Amino acid sequence: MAAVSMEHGLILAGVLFALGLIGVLVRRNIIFMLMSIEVMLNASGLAFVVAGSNWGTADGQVMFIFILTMAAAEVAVGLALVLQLYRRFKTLDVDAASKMRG
Amino acid sequence: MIQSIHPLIITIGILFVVVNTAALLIWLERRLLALWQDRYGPNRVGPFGLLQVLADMIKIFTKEDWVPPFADKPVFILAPAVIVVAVLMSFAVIPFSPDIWVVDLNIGLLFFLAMSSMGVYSVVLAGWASNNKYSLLGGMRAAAQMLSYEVFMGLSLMGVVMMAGSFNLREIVETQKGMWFFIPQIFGLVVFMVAGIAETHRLPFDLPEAESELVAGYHSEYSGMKFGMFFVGEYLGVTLISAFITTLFFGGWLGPSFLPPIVWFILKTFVFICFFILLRASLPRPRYDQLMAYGWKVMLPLALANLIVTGGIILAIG
Amino acid sequence: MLELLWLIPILPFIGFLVLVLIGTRLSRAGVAAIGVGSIGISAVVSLLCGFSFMSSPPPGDAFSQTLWTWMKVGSFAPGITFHLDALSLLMTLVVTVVGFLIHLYSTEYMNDEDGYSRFFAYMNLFVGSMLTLILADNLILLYLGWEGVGLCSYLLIGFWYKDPANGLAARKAFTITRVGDTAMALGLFLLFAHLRTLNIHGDGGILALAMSQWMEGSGLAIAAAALLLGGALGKSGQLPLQTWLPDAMAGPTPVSALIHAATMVTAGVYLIARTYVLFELAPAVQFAVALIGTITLFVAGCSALTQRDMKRILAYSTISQIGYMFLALGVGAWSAAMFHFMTHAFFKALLFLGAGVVILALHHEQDIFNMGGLRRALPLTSKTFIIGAAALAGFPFITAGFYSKDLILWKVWSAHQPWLYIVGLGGALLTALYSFRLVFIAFFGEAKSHVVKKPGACMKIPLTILAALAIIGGLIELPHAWGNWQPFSKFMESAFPLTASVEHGGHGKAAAELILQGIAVVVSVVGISLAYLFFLRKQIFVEGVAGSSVGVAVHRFWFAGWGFDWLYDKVFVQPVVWAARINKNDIIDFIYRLFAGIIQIFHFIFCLTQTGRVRWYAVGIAFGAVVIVAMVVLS
Amino acid sequence: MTVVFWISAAVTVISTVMVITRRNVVHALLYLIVSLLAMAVIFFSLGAPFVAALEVIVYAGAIMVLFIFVVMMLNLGARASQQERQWLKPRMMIGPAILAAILMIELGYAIFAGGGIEIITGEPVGAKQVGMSLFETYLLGVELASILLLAGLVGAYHLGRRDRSEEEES
Repeated sequence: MAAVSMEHGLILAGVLFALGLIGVLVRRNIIFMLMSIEVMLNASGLAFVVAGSNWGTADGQVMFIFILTMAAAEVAVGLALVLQLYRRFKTLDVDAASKMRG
Repeated sequence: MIQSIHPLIITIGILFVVVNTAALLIWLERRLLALWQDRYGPNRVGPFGLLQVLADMIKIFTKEDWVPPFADKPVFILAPAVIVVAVLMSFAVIPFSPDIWVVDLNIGLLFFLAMSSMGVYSVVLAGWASNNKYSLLGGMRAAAQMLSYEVFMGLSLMGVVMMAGSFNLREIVETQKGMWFFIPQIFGLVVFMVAGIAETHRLPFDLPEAESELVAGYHSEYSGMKFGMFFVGEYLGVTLISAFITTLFFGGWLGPSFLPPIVWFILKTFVFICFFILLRASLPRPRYDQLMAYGWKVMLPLALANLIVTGGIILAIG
Repeated sequence: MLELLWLIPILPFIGFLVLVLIGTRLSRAGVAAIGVGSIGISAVVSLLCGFSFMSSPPPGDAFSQTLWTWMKVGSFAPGITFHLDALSLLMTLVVTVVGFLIHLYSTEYMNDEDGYSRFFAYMNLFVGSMLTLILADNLILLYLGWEGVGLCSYLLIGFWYKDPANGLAARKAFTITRVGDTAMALGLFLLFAHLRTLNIHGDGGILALAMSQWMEGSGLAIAAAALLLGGALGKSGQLPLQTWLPDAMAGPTPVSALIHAATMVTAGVYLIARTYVLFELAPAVQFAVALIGTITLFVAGCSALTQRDMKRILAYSTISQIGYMFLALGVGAWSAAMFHFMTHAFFKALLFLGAGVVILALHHEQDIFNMGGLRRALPLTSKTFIIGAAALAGFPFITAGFYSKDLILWKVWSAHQPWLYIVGLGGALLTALYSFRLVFIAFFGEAKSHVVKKPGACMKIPLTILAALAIIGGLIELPHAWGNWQPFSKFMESAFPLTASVEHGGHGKAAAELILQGIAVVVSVVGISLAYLFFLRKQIFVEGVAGSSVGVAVHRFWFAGWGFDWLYDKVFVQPVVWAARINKNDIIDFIYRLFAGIIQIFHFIFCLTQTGRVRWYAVGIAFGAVVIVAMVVLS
Repeated sequence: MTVVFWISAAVTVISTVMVITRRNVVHALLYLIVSLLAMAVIFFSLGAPFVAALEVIVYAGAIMVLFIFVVMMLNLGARASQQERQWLKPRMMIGPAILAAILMIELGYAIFAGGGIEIITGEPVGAKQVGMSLFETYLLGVELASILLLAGLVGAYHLGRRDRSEEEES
């Protein structure tokens, strides 16, 4: 019972976040990028929940709910963008959509 | 010793009963449909054709378990397992009687919703993994249908949660001692039933597997025991929804004391199972757009209105 | 009955709101019903109020109604208060009745145009603002109405906004009247600074306070009166701010009839009459009013004689006639001015509406030299038009214009201003000349163009009614020499209680008055005869005069309205443009441009980082995060 | 509970690694779902059952289904996997991995520099407390979140709509 500490939880969150970051940077397929972003969001949510349960308050869970809400909105818009991207360029390569360069 | 084994016995017992009920339902449905459609149904094998179930099982277990070469093999195999697992997990939180349950979870209702949302994957992945356009279409329909109906399935139950003040199913049953919730929550019941039919994609909402349009939809490519798992999964789903209607709206094990609580529970559940079969016998299948429009334009507002009114009344009284 | 007073200005506003909000969804009939109906009901209410006011005059011959307090800043708390006395009643009646007739006329005139509901919305807003102006109990509310009518004037002059010229004309009108309005606003500040109130009437009003606190001819009184006069000049198109009015004819003809002839342009006259005490306290300014009126009436008369555009002739004649009103105000003949205002509203609205019929009939042809012989094609229109022109020219005995103009000239003479009287008489000759020049060229002679559209009932009824009013309108006030029948003056004088009693022509002067009348009759008849001779019989003579080198120059000078536009362009516009041009590259601009340049350089640098590759952005964010976390950890 | 935490933590990390290395979108999504479910178990073990349920219902049950739905709509087949093979070269991992490693080292330093290790008791904080906190302390946040959802809804609808010109083409 004694071995789970806040530090362990936070390190787990950090590892997941780093993995998500690697995913975003490595992947060229926009769907994979979105998934990696989800991983990152989840990791930050985990950090909040860990901290919240460390102090025995509901605040961490509330923040996680907010993150959840944001993720839902982000995914809805992001997937709509994926569809548009695929319609326009017939590919999921994010680098294809680089016309907005300065 | 007996103390530590007790939960295990209960768990195994419930599993056994539930799975066999599902198998029996195959026979029951065929008999009842035949009755309502004025024919005999299976009546040759054994008394009243009861052994038909056994015959079917033998047949289905011995069939060749074939995976199409063009399919995505791991997902193809995973898909049918998901639905059975998800539904069986949901039975864990149901209190069958005051002293028969697997786990007394204080977020029991949410657990049920979580598991039913997992059930979506079975159908969707099956449709995708079959690599067949009809299956894919069926899978997509299923995804949209179940995602939509899940929304107000959850909403319809929140009225019950408000009245009971808990997600714990045992507490919900206990609070129904004065009045079963189907009276104050009649709209919640209606919405939950409709959503339940859609979640288990039973007729009339079996659009994902509509034989006439989609050649059985997501399970076109399945055969043998994998198909059997979809089949059993469907009957398990019917049993699960009926059990939940009983628990949430009709007082669970509560009833006059001349029968033990577990019998009351089984009786009530059986009534709702028969009701589901009756629905299949009597209602035609809607068009897909009608199904979605019905969900978003009728059921969702109804569920929201029910929620608001319930909340208002609880505030006014309490 | 008088309690219904608030309905009079409110109804047009309601009509405006309805038309603005749902006007585009209504049918044309519905729009017309609301637009005309609101003014019609307003006219009925004002007639009822008028009867009630005259049959049983309220105490003090004035009635006030406070709806609510508009705002409250320190001691300054103007109310939304309406004040009805003889002066405002007359104005209200004229505005609502003439306005109603013109609205009725417009339903047919505008029928083929786009923006039907927009037109009626603006017209209703105009009438509402005008009534607010008239009925206002304090100068600030009056100023609200004043600016409201200015706005509507702008909107309606530029009604056909698709032609840039119309927009330009609207802008010109707005800008020039703004010059006057600025003066007026300063006048209001001055009055408030010294009298601590802007209420007009009552014991605490500016009239009574000015009377008791200011000496006659004191600097304050002169300044206040002069500033208010500035506003009046701008709104009424008097010299030197008259140049916008001829261009304002770019708007639809009913607009010209309503705003730029019958009602709004007389707001200046009304303002001076309303604040008459200030002008009596400043005789120099009052004389300036008379002088400006006289010069204006002569200058505008000359210009009217040379115009080719039917509506511009009428516009110049409007300026000229308002000049008569100013002349009357300048010699203290308040009721004579208002009398001429009333008759002018009738016959000038009639003339404009008649001109509208002609313009529509000839498919938007406005040049009178392309007309001719319309007498046969448009019988009723030409009859009423001739009546209107006769009233304008002061045709003796039977027309309203004769009585009102004669009254003004008689008052000028009896105020011992012979020079002003002579110029006014000359103006009367000019009036007769140009008005019948218009009639003879446009309605007599050979037909030069084909009539494509005959007026319908909605156009004929207002014409007929206005023609009748243009004849009988003068009979409510007969010259003194003809007996003691002057109900109008008596009625009006109740609105000017603080004035030194206006000198009535005594019996001893009856002979002089009769002689002057004879002169006026002769001038008018001679003018009309000359017009007949020159413009119908012996056009060669006119062409000869106009063709000579002097004639050409004078003609061009007069045609251009005495070159005021040219003058203003040279004196005001071009110096400003020149100053703006040479100041274009000044030092302050350089500093700003330096900033802009630096930012632009940064912009180009940062543009290079914008590769359009999302993952590079992500790398940037991640790198930034690493750096920031490192800073936090290591600090 | 400790054992549960460590097992599910391991599952989470492994399946997340699988997510960022799979070539097949659906397989990656399945691993992501596994990762989320394991995360829910972690939440449960940390004494946050309500959030654990939400994680499954909303994240795994709704958001991921949306992903799968889109993948199915685009119907990415073997060709997409082939392309992923081309795009996903091992040496591309080096740079991001170094960056992430630095970040991890920094975070680890920041976490452990604090000193004493605090033990999480895992006392459950139930749905009721979360709800009270949401609708009392964080009411404004709830309103903002609802506005955000509405904006997301409208935005997704607008973006997902086909252009009229495209419809004419097809």
